[in-house]
Amino acid sequence: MSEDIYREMILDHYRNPRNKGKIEDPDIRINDSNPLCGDEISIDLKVEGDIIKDIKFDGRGCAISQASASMLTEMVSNKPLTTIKDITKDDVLENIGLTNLGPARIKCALLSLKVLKLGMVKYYVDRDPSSAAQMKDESKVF
Amino acid sequence: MSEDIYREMILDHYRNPRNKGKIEDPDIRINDSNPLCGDEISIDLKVEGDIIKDIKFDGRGCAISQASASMLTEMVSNKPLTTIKDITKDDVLENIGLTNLGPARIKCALLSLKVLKLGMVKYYVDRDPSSAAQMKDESKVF
Amino acid sequence: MQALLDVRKIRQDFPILNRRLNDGKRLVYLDNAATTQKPNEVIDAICRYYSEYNSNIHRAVYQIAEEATEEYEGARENVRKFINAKYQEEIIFTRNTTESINLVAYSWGNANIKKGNTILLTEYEHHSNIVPWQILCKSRGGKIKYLEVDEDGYLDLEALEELLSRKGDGKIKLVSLSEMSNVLGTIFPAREIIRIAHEKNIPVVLDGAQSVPHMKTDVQQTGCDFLAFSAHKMLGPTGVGVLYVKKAILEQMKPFISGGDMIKEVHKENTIFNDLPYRFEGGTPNIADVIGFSSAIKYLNRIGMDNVRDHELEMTAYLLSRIQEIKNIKVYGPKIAKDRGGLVSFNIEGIHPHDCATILNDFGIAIRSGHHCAQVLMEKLDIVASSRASLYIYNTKEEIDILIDALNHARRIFNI
Amino acid sequence: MQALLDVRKIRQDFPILNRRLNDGKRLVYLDNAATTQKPNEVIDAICRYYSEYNSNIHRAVYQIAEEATEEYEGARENVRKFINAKYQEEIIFTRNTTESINLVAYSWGNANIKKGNTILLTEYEHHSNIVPWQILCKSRGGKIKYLEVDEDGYLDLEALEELLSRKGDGKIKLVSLSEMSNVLGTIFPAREIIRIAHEKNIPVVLDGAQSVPHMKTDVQQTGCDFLAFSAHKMLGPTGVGVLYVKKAILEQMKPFISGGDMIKEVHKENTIFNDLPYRFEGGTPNIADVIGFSSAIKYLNRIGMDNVRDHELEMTAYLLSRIQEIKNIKVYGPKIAKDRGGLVSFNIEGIHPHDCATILNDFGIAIRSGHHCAQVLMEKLDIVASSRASLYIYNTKEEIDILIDALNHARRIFNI
Ligand SMILES: Cc1ncc(COP(=O)(O)O)c(C=O)c1O
Ligand SMILES: Cc1ncc(COP(=O)(O)O)c(C=O)c1O
Repeated sequence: MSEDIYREMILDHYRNPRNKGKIEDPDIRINDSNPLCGDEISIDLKVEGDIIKDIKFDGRGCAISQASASMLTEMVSNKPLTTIKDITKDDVLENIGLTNLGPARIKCALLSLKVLKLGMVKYYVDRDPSSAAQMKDESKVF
Repeated sequence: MSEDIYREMILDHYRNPRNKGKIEDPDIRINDSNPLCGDEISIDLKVEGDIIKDIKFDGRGCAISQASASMLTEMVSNKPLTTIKDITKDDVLENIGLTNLGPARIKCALLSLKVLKLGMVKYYVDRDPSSAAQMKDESKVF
Repeated sequence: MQALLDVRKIRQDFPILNRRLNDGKRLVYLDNAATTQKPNEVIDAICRYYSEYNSNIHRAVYQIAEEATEEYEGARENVRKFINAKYQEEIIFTRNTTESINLVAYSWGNANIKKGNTILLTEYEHHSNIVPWQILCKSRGGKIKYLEVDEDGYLDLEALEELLSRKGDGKIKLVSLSEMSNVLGTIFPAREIIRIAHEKNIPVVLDGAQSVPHMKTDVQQTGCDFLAFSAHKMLGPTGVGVLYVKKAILEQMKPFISGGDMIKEVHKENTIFNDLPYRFEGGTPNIADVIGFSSAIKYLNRIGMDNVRDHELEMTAYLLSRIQEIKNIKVYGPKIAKDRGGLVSFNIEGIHPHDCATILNDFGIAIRSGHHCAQVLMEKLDIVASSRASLYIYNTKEEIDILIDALNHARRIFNI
Repeated sequence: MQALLDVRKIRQDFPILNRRLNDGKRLVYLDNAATTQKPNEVIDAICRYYSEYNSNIHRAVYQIAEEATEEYEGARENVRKFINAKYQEEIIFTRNTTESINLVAYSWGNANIKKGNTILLTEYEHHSNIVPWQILCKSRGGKIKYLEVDEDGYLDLEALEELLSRKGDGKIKLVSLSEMSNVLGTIFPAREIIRIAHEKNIPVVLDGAQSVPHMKTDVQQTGCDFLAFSAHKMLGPTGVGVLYVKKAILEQMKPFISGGDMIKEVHKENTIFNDLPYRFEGGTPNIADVIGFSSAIKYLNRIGMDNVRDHELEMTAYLLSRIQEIKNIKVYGPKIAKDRGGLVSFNIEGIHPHDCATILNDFGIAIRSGHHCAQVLMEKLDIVASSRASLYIYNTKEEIDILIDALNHARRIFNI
């Protein structure tokens, strides 16, 4: 039921997103959209010695995608960049407390994770193009 | 039942087709094929003062298409070219005694009529290109 | 006034309308612009084909193949009559509206669009009537212009006339537009637009995906050169579309999908193509669904397309007036019901349409939310997405009431 | 030896096999290479979709749309497993084999075939694997070469090797061939042919229309770059085909049919296409029939493709031996049953195959007569047409006996 989805926490992150905006001169800037609805998320990252020093997201979207992006930025802030590799789709869904979304809405919840993983891959491949093949599947979320 | 179709008359025309072959230097030469089976019929005509003086058909095909072509040539031989206009699909089917063919086999029976009508149209249009629009639908058989 | 349609009786023909959803709610299906539901007789026609005379058509002489061929070609005749085309040969079966438009773009477009030519679309077109032209123009060096749509969802016919009069480099070679917008709901004056275009000898493609299912269509009256539409949006099965092309144009067109069934003779070096319309139907067609579509057309004929239109008009007027009761709602498209087909797109400020649809789903309501494959229009409206409720012959005022209640519930959840 | 298939039980699953024809005769369906019959569970899957969860997929968030999306994408996974493809993204749904091959010709062909390039086909190809290449070559200035097939219906692999080794002007850029001939019945050594081609870095299109329904397919083992086949030839509905493309190649390919559902973002001037495989599925797909096809695959999996093959082998051996009892008969293709799929083409001297089929129809027998969309092969065999009996899982020796009796009856009618 939608009352379970649109709990106060989700609505709070939706109305008052954390880490929303742009970083000037970011180390990574990446974006993707959800072809289902046209929603877009872009993520900027500032990385220092492999640690995510700053992260901001931007974009328009539904409560689920915006709240999920907001919570995800909190989750990885000040963590090593490589943690992104290990974040699974279930981690994100549990973190936002939405473990029984239908297949369509799941894509909303996971768009930010997809973008974040794409960003990480891009970061490593830019620095070491020979790693492209090996990194290829790292951005898979679903 | 096929016994009704493959009566002696049909088999006779199939085995001993009348007017089979080519005319040297014909006034009309025309051919078409049945996309259903790839069978082909070509018809040559010699016309004198609007009278069909000689007619021959050629081609490979099933008993029905060959017998029908054979009988059709007999039907129009020494008749005015314009009679072709008036021959209907039912005329041909009655003439060969096959009034209850299925839609697929009907095309076999009518291929020669279609070719003959195409030939007549071509004859008139060659002589008077301005008649093309008016003759357009004259070659319709089914 | 007498009831226009016996909706209660009609609803009994649609088995899905008895469906109970997960939580026991009855389905309130308001996504008819995406695809409509199917009556029993359409489903039965498909079953009957597979159970009694399934076989490949055109090329076989045995009994069930002749039966199948007759039904398949009978469907073509039914479609011809339904849109009042002059010749059966003008009716080509495709997969959907999208493939129909692609056929025009590949076959007619590649032969006629040259470097510098312009194709005129409108800002409200569905992606299926944009992307094929973008691809064509990219490969041929052509350009696309978009006729603007105003605040209230109307086109400016004077601007159209001016555009179509341009000579030289900016000359328009083709107009392609939808007769009814799948977002704004506007019904556009196809006949008038085509008259203007034909005065300048410019052919017109009509995307009838939204109009053909909902109102009487007469291609000889509107005079369109091409008309594309989908069976699945008019009670028919998925997998069948139609492309109508005026015979004189079709005769000049090269094949698109090539292979079996569309040839007369194949030789190693060359091929002689089959007569119209077979030349444009390569490979084994979607026989069962074309036959199913024929049943859908019979069903609509029995109801009468004018009655379909009248029923939708009544429902749309009701929906329009009720939805405007809702606070902070923005409704797109014409304010006047009679300028619209049976759909209404809207946004409630502060609720993303996706969230709106999720909440409505709790009420058993199926509506669409998203960009409706019309992102060019979304950009123009400066929104990412909208919600859309779209109606058909089986929808009732009670269902509209359920929708309104649910929208108010959504407002409460979001505290708006 | 134990019976391979419980054919009696299988026959009960096919409602059409109970059909009584006009004169009360039971249907003897021997035209399976054209299209196969459908078991109840395939028909039911289609009905269930329309009666319970019909809706447009991918883009909606309400319950029945999610159900439909799940079933549709589940079908893709079933197809992937059935042909042992590595990735789901490699599976594209089309209308039929013909459209699948056209997709390759338009998308891959236009980007890769240049003036002077040669495409290698064989003499036994179906028109669907000839005409698209002719059209491509005509527009791009390419050439077609036909690998010869010998008297007994085999290819010469040494000649192939020689052809593929040619450099410079005659260089072969693509090989496209059918894994099983729909006229000769020959099963060709796809794996070996592909190995030879890949040694020279030449990609191979496999037309699997006849092979995939009748034997185990493993695209990773054969290594084909493209594989095309049709649902309707393997118990599935009409209107669904598959194109498998190796991911590395597919990633480079441009869209073919464009419009809704295959895009990520559309702007006035440009479009960003969707991820694989959606990029290649424009417009509303044939949802119901893809779901029906999924049921067909489940049915075949339950029987086991090796058992399908074994049953057909047994039937083919019987058919081959019995048909050769008939006087003045000419049988085409391999003499050895195990080199064949389950079909036999033949001509009785003095009886045109069309007349033969008409007479057989009196016995309730459905066979095909004609050029079988293989006129290049017909020219090679120096015939206009042939008759063809083709088998599937529900055919029995008794039916073959009825066929033989009927053929002898035809001989009597024609006095031969
Ligand atoms: C070898 C072969 N290729 C292609 C086709 C074409 O299949 P479809 O008509 O389903 O496109 C067929 C079947 O007719 C075939 O036998
Ligand atoms: C106006 C319009 N054009 C084209 C289409 C595409 O139809 P289909 O997906 O059946 O090809 C649609 C439906 O989505 C539409 O509303």
